[in-house]
Amino acid sequence: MGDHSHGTDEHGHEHLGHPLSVRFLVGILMALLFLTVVTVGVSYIEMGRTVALLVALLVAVVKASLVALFFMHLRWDKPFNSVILVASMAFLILFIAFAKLDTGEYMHEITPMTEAPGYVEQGLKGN
Amino acid sequence: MAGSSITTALGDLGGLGSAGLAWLETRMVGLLAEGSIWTTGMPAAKSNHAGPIDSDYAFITIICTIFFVPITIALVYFAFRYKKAPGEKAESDVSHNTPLEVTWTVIPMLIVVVMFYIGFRHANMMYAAPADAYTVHVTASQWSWSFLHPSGAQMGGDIGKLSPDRKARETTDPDLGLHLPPGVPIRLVMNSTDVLHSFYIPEFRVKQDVVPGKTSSLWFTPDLPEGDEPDMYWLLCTEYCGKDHSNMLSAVYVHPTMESFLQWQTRATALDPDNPVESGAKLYVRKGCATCHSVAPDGSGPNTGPTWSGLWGLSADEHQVHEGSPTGPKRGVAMTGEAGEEYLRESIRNPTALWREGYIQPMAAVKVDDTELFFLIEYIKSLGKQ
Amino acid sequence: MNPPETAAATSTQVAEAPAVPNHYLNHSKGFLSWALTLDHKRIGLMYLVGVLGCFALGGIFALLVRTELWAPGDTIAGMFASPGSSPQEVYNMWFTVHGAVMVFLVIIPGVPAALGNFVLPIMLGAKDVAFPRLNLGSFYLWVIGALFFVYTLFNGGVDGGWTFYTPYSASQATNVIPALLGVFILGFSSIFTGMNFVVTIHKLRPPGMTWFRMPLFLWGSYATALIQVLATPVLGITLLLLIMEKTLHVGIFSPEYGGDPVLYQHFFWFYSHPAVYIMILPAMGIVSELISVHSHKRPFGYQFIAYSSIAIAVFGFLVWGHHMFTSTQSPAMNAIFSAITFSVSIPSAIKVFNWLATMWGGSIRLTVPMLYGLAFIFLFSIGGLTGLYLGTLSTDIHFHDTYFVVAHFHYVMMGSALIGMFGGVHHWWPKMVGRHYNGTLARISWALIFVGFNVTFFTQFLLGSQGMPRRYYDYLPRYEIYHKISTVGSYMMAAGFLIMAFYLLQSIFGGRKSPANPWGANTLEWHCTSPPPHDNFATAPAIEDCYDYSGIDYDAKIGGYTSRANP
Amino acid sequence: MSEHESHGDGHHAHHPHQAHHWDSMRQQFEAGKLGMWLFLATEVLLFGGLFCAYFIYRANYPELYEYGHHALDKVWGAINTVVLLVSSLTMALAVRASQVGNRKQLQAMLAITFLCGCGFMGIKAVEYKAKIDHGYLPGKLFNYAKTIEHEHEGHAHDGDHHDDHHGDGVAHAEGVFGAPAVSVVAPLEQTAQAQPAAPPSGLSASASRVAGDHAEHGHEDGDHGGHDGYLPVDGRPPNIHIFFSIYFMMTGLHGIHVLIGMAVIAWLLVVCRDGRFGPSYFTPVEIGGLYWHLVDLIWIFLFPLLYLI
Repeated sequence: MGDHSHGTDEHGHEHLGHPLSVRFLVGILMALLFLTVVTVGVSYIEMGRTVALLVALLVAVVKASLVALFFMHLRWDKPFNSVILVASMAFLILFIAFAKLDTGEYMHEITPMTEAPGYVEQGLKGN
Repeated sequence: MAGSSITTALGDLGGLGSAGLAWLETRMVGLLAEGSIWTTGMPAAKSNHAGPIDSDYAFITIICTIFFVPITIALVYFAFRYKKAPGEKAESDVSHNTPLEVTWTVIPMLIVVVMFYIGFRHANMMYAAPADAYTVHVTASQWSWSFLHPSGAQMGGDIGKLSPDRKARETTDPDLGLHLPPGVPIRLVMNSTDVLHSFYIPEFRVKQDVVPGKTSSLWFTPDLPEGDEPDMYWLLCTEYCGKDHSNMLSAVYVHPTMESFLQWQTRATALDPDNPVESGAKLYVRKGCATCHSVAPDGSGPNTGPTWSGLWGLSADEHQVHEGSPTGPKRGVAMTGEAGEEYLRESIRNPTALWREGYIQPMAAVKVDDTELFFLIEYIKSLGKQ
Repeated sequence: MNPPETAAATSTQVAEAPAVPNHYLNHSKGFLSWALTLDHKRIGLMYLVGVLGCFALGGIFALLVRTELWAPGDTIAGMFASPGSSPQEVYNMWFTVHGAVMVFLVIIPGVPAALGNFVLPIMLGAKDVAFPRLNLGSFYLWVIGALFFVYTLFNGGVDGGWTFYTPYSASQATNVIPALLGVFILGFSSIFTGMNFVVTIHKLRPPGMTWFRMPLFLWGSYATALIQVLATPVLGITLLLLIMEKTLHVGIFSPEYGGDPVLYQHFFWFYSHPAVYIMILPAMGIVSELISVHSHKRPFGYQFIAYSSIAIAVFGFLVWGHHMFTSTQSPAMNAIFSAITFSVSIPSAIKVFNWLATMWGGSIRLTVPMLYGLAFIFLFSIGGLTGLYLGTLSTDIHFHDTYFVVAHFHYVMMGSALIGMFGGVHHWWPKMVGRHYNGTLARISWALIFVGFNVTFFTQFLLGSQGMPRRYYDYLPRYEIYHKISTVGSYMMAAGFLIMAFYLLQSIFGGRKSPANPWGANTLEWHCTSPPPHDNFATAPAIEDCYDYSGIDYDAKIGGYTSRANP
Repeated sequence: MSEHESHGDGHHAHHPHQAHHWDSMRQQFEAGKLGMWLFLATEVLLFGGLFCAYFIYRANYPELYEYGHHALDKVWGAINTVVLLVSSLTMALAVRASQVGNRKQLQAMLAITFLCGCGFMGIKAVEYKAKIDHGYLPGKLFNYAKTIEHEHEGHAHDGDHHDDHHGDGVAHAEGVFGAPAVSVVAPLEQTAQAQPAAPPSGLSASASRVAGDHAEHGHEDGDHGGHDGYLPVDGRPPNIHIFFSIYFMMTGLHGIHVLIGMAVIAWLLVVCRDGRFGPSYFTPVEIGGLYWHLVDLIWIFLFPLLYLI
């Protein structure tokens, strides 16, 4: 966790933040809006499920990183804050990947409850 | 399930390992064999899977002993050898010793690699059943087992009962339960009609969850019985499934000869058209009705479902039912004549359409052909109010 | 999160260099001074009281369960069955409540929230945790969560086992939803504690307290806190999904509506396996302290122990599938999870060896905390080694969901996590209340607990390998003898804990006053008075090597130790 | 690795907002931010469970999504995305204003952000209303009859039946984004015909059977209302209700977070009047901002995953 503090001036009333220029922030918004148009536009083009998913995710990731880096100041923050965000993402991906790997392996053999012997006759159980 | 790319890949990787392992096992064959002191604690080994699993058990037990005994000795010895009065300084101020620490990191690492591999290899043997296996379709529902054989013979489980002296659990009827032919691999294809259950026979070292909405399977080859009587084992449910989880047992029989198995099969399938009541009584146990419905005049026995004793002949006010669910609209159904029979037919084939007043446990529909249905209804009528 | 200006309130009551006997207990008086305190020590103490209370509650249910299992068939459950219910249902509620209370109300908050809150900031040399208000908040979340459990108890109990597997939990009619909400709230209590500790350790280390000068208990707590923050939210969403499944049939977990029950197990264990390390890691940290302090020798292989804590925390996220080897999980995932599981066993083994090496050549005092430390090493070795049987794919098929598993996790959760916690309680008790407990009684109770524990649970290994399934109200007579032995053991333990309750309470009123440093430790909490002053340290303490015992001398007059460095 | 906070300044007058256990405002500020980031991590993982459910069901039953997302209105979705992105900018500007100690601007920006939040929730309400009217609801609430009826009337309208879900609200939107609507119909009709031919993995055999005996006795006893969502009828994949369960749980949880964020902003608006925020102390604004941005961040993923593909 390589974060080291910036030191403090003797009166403790120093600038803590890192004010960004308005033009810069508006620029980021423009980029985000542009990417939104892109992702909506792309969704009208016919392409395979997987491709569509990947494209959408790619754009979303770019947008997300813009927000995180500049609106949320990660770009100028202590690295450990980014480490936390990345770590949470990493564990999430890991979770999804393992669960998917498993369900993917057996889903094909899942028979819905209605297949179970005597179930069809029984009809869908009410509650 | 088996033959997944990753599994096979690991298998190939293990090719080398298996050579070394074969060597290891030949060295340790005495120790790892069934019934050696290192398999103490395990139940009798009665199937083809028991050998490998017990030898893994023995191997791990040996390793654990090798680690545990010295640790304990060191613990006690140090505690007294270095016991000192308050204020005395420690004899040593060593803070670390990298070679030593690396050693006791690397050695366990190597050991667990071997351990993983043997477990992996033996578990893989248990996934795919041989092609020629004898397949039984097992249905688990709260809280009973039902076994459907290729011959069409269907049997409910035998949960047995505690002997009066509370010293043994006795089977109730030798024809009930899971009957297996000798000497052939058995494949069980399992479904659940309600919640998770798990199929477990300790002596066979097999366990597999039975998952609603999924078809799971397992296989094993039981050992041949020594005598000319069938060997009896208890099948246990090991996945918590509610109220009577601990009573979700069944007797399992391995027949000594094909003859005795076929004799059972004949008994299990035979129905006497000229004697519908008696045939209905047979179906009552085979189809598993006996696990929930009592037939004793005094109403003793299972009470999960309404008793059949005195059911036929009830008047509409005595026999109230709810439509659709235990809390649905209520009305009376007279258990007489055509209407009564119609009600019984519906309640067997589509049990959740009408719920008897005071009973909330849903019942799984029973697969019966029209003849069987006729026999069952005749049987119920025979139990009616005189 | 704790807007700092809110903390301004406390800065008014900051104690100017506190003079003994002004300490955190008598610093301010009245109910509110406790109910609204922002002092981590008071919050820790309140946690400790609550946790021990719940431990008693869970213990009572454990005894009921053991008594019921004295013989096959109905033993006592029948007496508790209301007209509507059957003995089985009563028994099922007992073990469900026992499991849920012990896991969610006792073990998980036990060491981090109770002992951690009290000790961590002082050990670190900080005045308080980073977010005192959040700390108080998470305590009240814990209380609310506990109230939900109490509600379910008085409202007919809850069924389904503490794992609440679907579809049973989604289909049955007991108080599952209140219980789940309780667990959900407890989860957030645990998350906030974890956040607090991570930030405290990052931001409140005084100059000189570098990462590798931190006492090992702090390393344990830090690893724990990371898990609490990263794993617990998944439990939260899992419970919400389950509640949705129950109320709306959303069809994620219930096959009846198109869902997948095994997916629930993935969701549940993704939290609940790391949760096992939430329970054990801080206990390991405590034991590292106990062994070093009471052997008056620096921990052997400090860095290995520190790193292994982090390693366990990280690997702990990758092994949840080993709870599902027979759940129809695919063979490929079984293999992967089994392999990673074995890799977790290594750092645990390292710790055991390091503790032994720490004792070697030390100056050992068999104090009560040390006895608990030794008990921990013994029991944890058994718990850890029996884990190998369960991590091995083939043998696990036989042992899964039998009493072997029950015995294994009791050796790890109770024999290790809780014994470690009680070791910590006995170690820091003089610091907390400023008085000593009766050593003789403490040793008797320790012996009863230690022997009773092994009688109870080692027997269950035999039961398990014989094939006795868990969560059974009734059982085959062939298991009866083991159950009888096990039940006897549980009564021995109960006796031990009763004695403990007695001498701990008695010590508060009649106990001999404790000096600042009764054990000859050198970590910072022993440098301030017993009990510590409200603000822990008048001035930022001088940070020295906290495992250097050369400067610590015994002073018979005060019956404790003094430090040459800061007298 | 190691990190030394500067403790040198124990002597100077403490800032009014500096708590007793901190040595400097910076230390306190950094700690607050670190704490917030840890909290955001937990939020990511909280939503993570839902994303996991989303991806697993998407991977194993894609037909649910193929069918389901046509019931959502990507126009409203896009508008909401823009609203949220703009609010993110204004929030960032609010933080900036507090950093440079410009109170007027701070208040203005917070107010705009708050209004954007209201707008977002308003549009969500419109969307939910349409779903409820047409019976596209989670789990047992899913109303077969309504949805089918709605879709048939949809087919009556030649082509543009997917934008038609929201009556006037979208009729106007349609005027703006009308063109694309037509092209969307093709895939829907495909799925409509394709379904029986290319059944969902493993499910259809039984499913159609159930549909069969549902047709027989399903309708006369009315108590099946809640369950029709499980049945494949008119080319609808079985268990279609799962898609709407996931949709409502994800957007619902997100909506709750938006409301919490708005509450935080409202609180900031109240307390910032005394001009307490300035270069040396603006932690609450910064932290509130981080939370709001995270809400935005999550929507950035929800929008394409639910509406577009």
